[in-house]
Amino acid sequence: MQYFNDLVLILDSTVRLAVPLILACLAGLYSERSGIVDIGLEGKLLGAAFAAAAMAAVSGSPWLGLLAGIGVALCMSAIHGIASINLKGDQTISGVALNFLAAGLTTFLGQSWFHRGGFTPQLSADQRFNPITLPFADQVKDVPVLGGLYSELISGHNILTYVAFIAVPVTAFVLFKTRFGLRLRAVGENPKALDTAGISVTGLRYKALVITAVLVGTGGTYLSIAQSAGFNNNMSAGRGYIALAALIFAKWKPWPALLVCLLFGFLDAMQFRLQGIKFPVIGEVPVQAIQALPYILTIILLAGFIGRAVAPKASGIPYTKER
Amino acid sequence: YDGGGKFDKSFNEAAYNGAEMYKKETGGTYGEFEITNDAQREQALRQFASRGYSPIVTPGYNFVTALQAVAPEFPDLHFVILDAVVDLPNVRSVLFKEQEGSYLVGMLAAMKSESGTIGVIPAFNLDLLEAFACGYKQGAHAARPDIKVLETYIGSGFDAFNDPAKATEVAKSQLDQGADVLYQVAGGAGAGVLQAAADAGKWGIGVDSNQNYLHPGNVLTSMTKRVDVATYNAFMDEKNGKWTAGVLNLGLAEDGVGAAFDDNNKALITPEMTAAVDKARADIVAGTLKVHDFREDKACPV
Amino acid sequence: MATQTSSKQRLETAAALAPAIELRGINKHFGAVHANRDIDLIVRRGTVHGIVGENGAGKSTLMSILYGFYTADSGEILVNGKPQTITDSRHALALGIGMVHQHFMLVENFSVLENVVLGAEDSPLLAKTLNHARAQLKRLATDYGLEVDPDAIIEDLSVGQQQRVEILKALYRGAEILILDEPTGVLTPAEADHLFRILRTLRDEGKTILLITHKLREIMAITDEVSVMRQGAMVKTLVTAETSPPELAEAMVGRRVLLRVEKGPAAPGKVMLEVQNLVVTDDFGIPRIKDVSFSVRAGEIVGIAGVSGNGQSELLESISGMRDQLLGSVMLNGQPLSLQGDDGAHRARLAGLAHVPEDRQRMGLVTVFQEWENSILGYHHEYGSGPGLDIAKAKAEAKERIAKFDIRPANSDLKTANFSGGNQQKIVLAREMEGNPDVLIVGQPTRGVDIGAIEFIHNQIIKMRDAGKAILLVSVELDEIRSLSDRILVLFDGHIVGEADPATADEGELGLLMAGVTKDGHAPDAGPGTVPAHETLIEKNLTQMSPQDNKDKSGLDE
Amino acid sequence: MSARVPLPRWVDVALLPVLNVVLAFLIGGLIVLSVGQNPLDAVGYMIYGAFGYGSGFGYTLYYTTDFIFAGLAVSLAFHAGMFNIGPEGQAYVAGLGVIIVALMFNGLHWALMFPLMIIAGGLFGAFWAFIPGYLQAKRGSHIVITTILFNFIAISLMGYVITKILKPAGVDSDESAPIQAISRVPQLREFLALFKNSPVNLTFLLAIVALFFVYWLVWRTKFGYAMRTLGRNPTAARYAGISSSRMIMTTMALSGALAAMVAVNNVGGVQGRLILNFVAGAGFVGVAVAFMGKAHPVGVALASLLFGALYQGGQELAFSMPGITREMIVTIQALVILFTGAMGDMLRIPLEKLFARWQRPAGGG
Ligand SMILES: Nc1ncnc2c1ncn2[C@@H]1O[C@H](COP(=O)(O)OP(=O)(O)OP(=O)(O)O)[C@@H](O)[C@H]1O
Ligand SMILES: Nc1ncnc2c1ncn2[C@@H]1O[C@H](COP(=O)(O)OP(=O)(O)OP(=O)(O)O)[C@@H](O)[C@H]1O
Ligand SMILES: [Mg+2]
Ligand SMILES: [Mg+2]
Repeated sequence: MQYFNDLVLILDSTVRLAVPLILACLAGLYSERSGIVDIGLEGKLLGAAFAAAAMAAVSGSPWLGLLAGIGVALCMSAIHGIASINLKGDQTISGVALNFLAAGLTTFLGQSWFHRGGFTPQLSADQRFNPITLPFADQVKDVPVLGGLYSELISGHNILTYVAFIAVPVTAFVLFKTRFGLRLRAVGENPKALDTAGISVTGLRYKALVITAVLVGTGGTYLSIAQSAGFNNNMSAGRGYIALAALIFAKWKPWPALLVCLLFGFLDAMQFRLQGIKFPVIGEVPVQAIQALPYILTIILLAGFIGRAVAPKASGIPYTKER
Repeated sequence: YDGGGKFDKSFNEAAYNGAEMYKKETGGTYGEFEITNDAQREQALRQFASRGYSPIVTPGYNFVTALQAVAPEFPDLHFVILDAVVDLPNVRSVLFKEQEGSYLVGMLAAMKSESGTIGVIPAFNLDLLEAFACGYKQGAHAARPDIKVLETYIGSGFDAFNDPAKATEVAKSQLDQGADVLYQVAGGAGAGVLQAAADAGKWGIGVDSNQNYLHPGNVLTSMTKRVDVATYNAFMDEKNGKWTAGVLNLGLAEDGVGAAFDDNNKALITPEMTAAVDKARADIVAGTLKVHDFREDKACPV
Repeated sequence: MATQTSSKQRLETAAALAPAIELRGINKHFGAVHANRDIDLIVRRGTVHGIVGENGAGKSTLMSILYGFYTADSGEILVNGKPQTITDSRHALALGIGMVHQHFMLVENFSVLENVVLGAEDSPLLAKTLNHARAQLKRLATDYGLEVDPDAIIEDLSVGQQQRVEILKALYRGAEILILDEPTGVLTPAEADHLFRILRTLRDEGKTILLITHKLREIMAITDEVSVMRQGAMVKTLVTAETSPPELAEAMVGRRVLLRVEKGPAAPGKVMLEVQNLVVTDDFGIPRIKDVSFSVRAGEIVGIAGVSGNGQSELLESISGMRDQLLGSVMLNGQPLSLQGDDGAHRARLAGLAHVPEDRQRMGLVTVFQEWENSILGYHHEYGSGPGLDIAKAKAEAKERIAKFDIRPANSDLKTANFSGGNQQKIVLAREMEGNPDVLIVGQPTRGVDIGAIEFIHNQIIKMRDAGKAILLVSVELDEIRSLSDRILVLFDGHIVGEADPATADEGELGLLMAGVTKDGHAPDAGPGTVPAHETLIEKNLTQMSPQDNKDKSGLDE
Repeated sequence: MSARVPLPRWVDVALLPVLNVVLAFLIGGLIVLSVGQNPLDAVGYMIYGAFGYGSGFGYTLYYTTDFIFAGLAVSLAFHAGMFNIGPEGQAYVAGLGVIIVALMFNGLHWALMFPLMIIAGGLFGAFWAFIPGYLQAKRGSHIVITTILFNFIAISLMGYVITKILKPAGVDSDESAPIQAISRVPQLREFLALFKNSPVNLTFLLAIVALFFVYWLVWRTKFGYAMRTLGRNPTAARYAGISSSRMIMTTMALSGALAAMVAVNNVGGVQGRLILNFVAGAGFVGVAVAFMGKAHPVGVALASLLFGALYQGGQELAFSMPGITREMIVTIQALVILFTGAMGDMLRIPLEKLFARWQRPAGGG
């Protein structure tokens, strides 16, 4: 029972840690399916996190914060779009640039606005997204197993968490069951086929970028005003890259993406517990080793399990009408 | 200021506050600079020196090498280094006995704890931070031998000072493991720890500056490390021509460290807690109670 | 023949109606290139109208304008008599204009059904659209003999079938006017005949067809009228029945061209290339070459005929060391050749084997390189001792070759992408031939190359043979195979199903072999095949095997 | 086959990049304005700080050294068709190699030590880049992702090695034991008074050599030819019998070795000991530099100098205009990458129109 509770708690923090990954990963899924590589996810997370925190701090409303977060992500997507869709520039470079831009501007503006070295003011409870207890959570708390699962694991997360988890089935449906999804997949594979069918490739790719922005913007918002209470420098801490890696394992599919992100979340959650524990044989493992574990595992998975992942054929290639 | 950045919510910021305090009281001015990479330490020092700034306060032992190089070049200027010793005629080295302050907050934590489990959360495993943690543990065990102290690092490098999201997660995991008082030794990221503790209706302990105000009622106390005072004094002494070189070792006796009590946490502290802490402080000051310093032998008795 | 009279009738009746399409003074520039200049064109309703012209004559451009893929700089377009400004493909489709592009516009990993509906979905949710389309396809299949499995994935289909999907796409969108850009470029005559029969049915249904091709035989076989383009301008429009291949060829090139290759008898020497029990799989691990054995002697050209997609690519790539072989051996000049590993091609070349790849752009050239850089591709290690690259030597040799092979423009520093298709092919050819190899493997040497260049390339290949080289020629152009080869091997579904002597064998016989129908008259396991035609040039040869019809059908859409 | 009239080469390689950089700075200026600072003063301070006085210039060159190596590392991999985002980590790990030999033979004269450091550092850096190369070649793992992850792993690894293994007893700060003066890479100031107090050292000359070496390697050797073939058209490379797996692994190793020289510059030349996070982002700047310089040595050299000036000038700026923090530099850096890299063609179309107008008569439609 004790172990069971521990497990539930670990899973609980797994969920919390996985949320930004899931949102970023799905965001990446839309843009890459449409043929646009988005290394810039990291920067968008960061930018959104900053905007959300700043707005929430000023306006006092987390919802306005969310809007601001999404807004900034949209602007960054727009830049990415202009660079890679209209100007046919290199998408990877554009993404890298956006990451630098976010890293620099967030701190720079934060400093000149709040004079706290890029930190935004601490947010009070009502400026943040707080856990919401689902109906009956407390009542069933004591029902063995299921009760615990429900009240701890399912209930008691903030709204954005639920958004993230709902986004997965929605994405799966959009991608495989709708006209938009069909075209999205097509434009990532062979844009010319769409163009000759009289559908605007540019338009479609921009739509994809918008969805990307909304999702990743939400992810960033989660970081700064749901998971923690305020923004601080580089708080995205590589999550955008991890999300991309996750996307590759997941072979650009929604459900696998969810699983992979949860796996990463789990690894992260575990490492806090593993610290300081003396293992049999090996003795105490240096914390650095434990902290590098997720990355190392990512690589092993990349190399071993999935081997060559076939990306959408046209991803990374700007579409030019003149052949 | 050091890599952590001027506004790291603790160490560097405290220095800054000290300087500001001086500015306000005396109307004197001062220059400042945040270094971005190691090569700039020496450079910045030299720039200040060549413009005749004095004293020049360098927070953090990372400046040792730079200072050793630059100080001799400007024998008639005064330098101050915090947290480290540079043995030069024109350098004042200011050390703090973090273990002593941590010892007191450790006691408070242990006495406050209802679950019998408390936690300490350093940014990453840095000797300096270990010193905090170690003092904390000693104090806790002294106050309550059966106490269980969890210790979890947030990250593995300086960027850990800037990841409150992760800090929150670490705090949550300690809370999940039953800890109900959390001592953060993580600069900027610490905010996340205090936040988590407050959200959970448990208690956090601030560090370096007095952070009790952050979540009144949920910050048990703060282990204050009066970098600001040290900085302030340096400036004042210079102004009043009372400058002295050599090593200052600031502990409880010198009020260089301590546990912060104010209106924000009055309600949390019971008389017997106060009593116990006062006694311990007295013993330490008197030297009858010796708090072990992790840095001496890289080990902690408890 | 019978067709001609009917053709005349059609033209007469059509003359009465407003033309399906009329172009007036169309101009199109691509920067400096004047791709179309003052084009006037009238296409009569219910007829098949052919368009011929050299590479770069402007055919595709003109069609793309008509289809709204490009917009003309000036000029007007009338559809069914009404002036129209066709802004984009969608608009063209709305006007009933459908196009089958030179390079297919299909999503490889989608099903036939998905490809057909793409862009023409009639509701935001797919399910409904797909069911509707499925029914439609059934109808079209029965009406026009356009059988394709709606759930098949495109990349599993033979080229011929993919093309049918393209036509289905157009028809599904209710196209009344159908444009086909070099549709037979990748088909064998047999497959082409099937296509043509479909086109005829469409025409008889009153649809109008615009057919672009380099093959005069096809023009003669199916069109009612034919227009000739040269250097962006419209030279003339002729009634097919009243013209002849030589006349057209001359109009295209502006000079007389030999349509036949002059070559003396072969003097085969010792066996230079010997392939034994070769088994090769494609990228997805599916066997494409299944136990193939043959040999090529010095001083002879062995032609491999076959419908594309029967393993030609894998055969070429494995022998030239680009693709690992599963089983079997390749002997060169008596020495076994080890080709495994991603540098197999290097070892092959060292052993004296040169390779003209079937896809010059994708394999044979680095188009962003300067010409001289491409003229050492694969041989760069021969330029300079030590690590340094002897650029001077490379450029010098490049210049020689440019002169010798009449490559235009004669500038070895020019970016290769700026050379025309024919000249790019010459660059590759020059490189591979000048390396003085013992064995030369040639794939699709004249694909997409115009008549003038074809003549030159063919002569070069003959020269090599007469110089005593062993040459393996793989081509889907049956004419080419027949006119060049000294021996013909027919490849079907990864097997060599027969050998023929070009002197005696006629197209019908070969056509059958290529369809997998061996002399004793049974088709091996299913593979891309074809249905024999009726009214074509090869009609007479086919009549005696009409009982095969249904069997071949079965082999049609596996 | 783009039919647009191609620009004259000098415009392509010189004018366009310059215009783009100017554009980047204009935007940067606007941002500075937006926080109520005077961009002109800012630029003034920057230029003075970067070139105005000896030690300032020395610092500029010191940064330039780092960026040239990192930039060349990215460029080299890029010519073989790979995007190596890992110089940061490769340089960091290389620091280990440098310090190991340095401490092993501590006290050895620098003339002998310098090459040793180059070799040892190079090997470590090469190794750290080789693994992603190997994974790409043999397992098809996306090199962008793997190199990024290797940066993270490097941080943990080095963090452990430095704090737990190399750190001598009795030292508070997290750093290795120091290298004796005699063994350190000599500072240029020892030869040129001009550079007094600045950390620029012999490694700078090594960087110059590296520039020529890379140009020679890429455009003048068989290996370079094979590399560019692979980069431009992998299928053609296979056709030409160029072993892509071998090329990828070798190129990545070389790339890592180049990045490693950043460690020689810092550990061997400046700090004289191994400290936490000594690379301080130079590896990432390399990415910017490489794209600005069109992966061409000449371009890389110019871009590195620009960024070197940005860094040193920025330090001066932050020093003299407290209102502007160090992040402003990162921002400008980002803008530069954006405009010269991703949006590099924004000005191309108008320019082409301009030149087309001249050429119409000549080109003859
Ligand atoms: N998108 C484009 N951009 C630049 N130039 C082009 C483009 N498309 C065609 N051209 C040029 O316009 C001319 C006509 O090209 P087009 O493809 O129409 O010729 P074609 O008759 O179809 O040749 P082929 O028989 O090889 O298909 C050629 O010189 C070609 O280089
Ligand atoms: N990005 C750049 N920035 C500045 N100058 C450049 C740049 N790229 C090229 N150059 C100049 O152009 C010259 C030739 O460059 P490069 O070698 O790329 O052209 P190339 O045609 O490939 O040369 P080669 O034919 O020798 O390979 C270089 O020596 C350099 O002076
Ligand atoms: Mg064409
Ligand atoms: Mg070149």
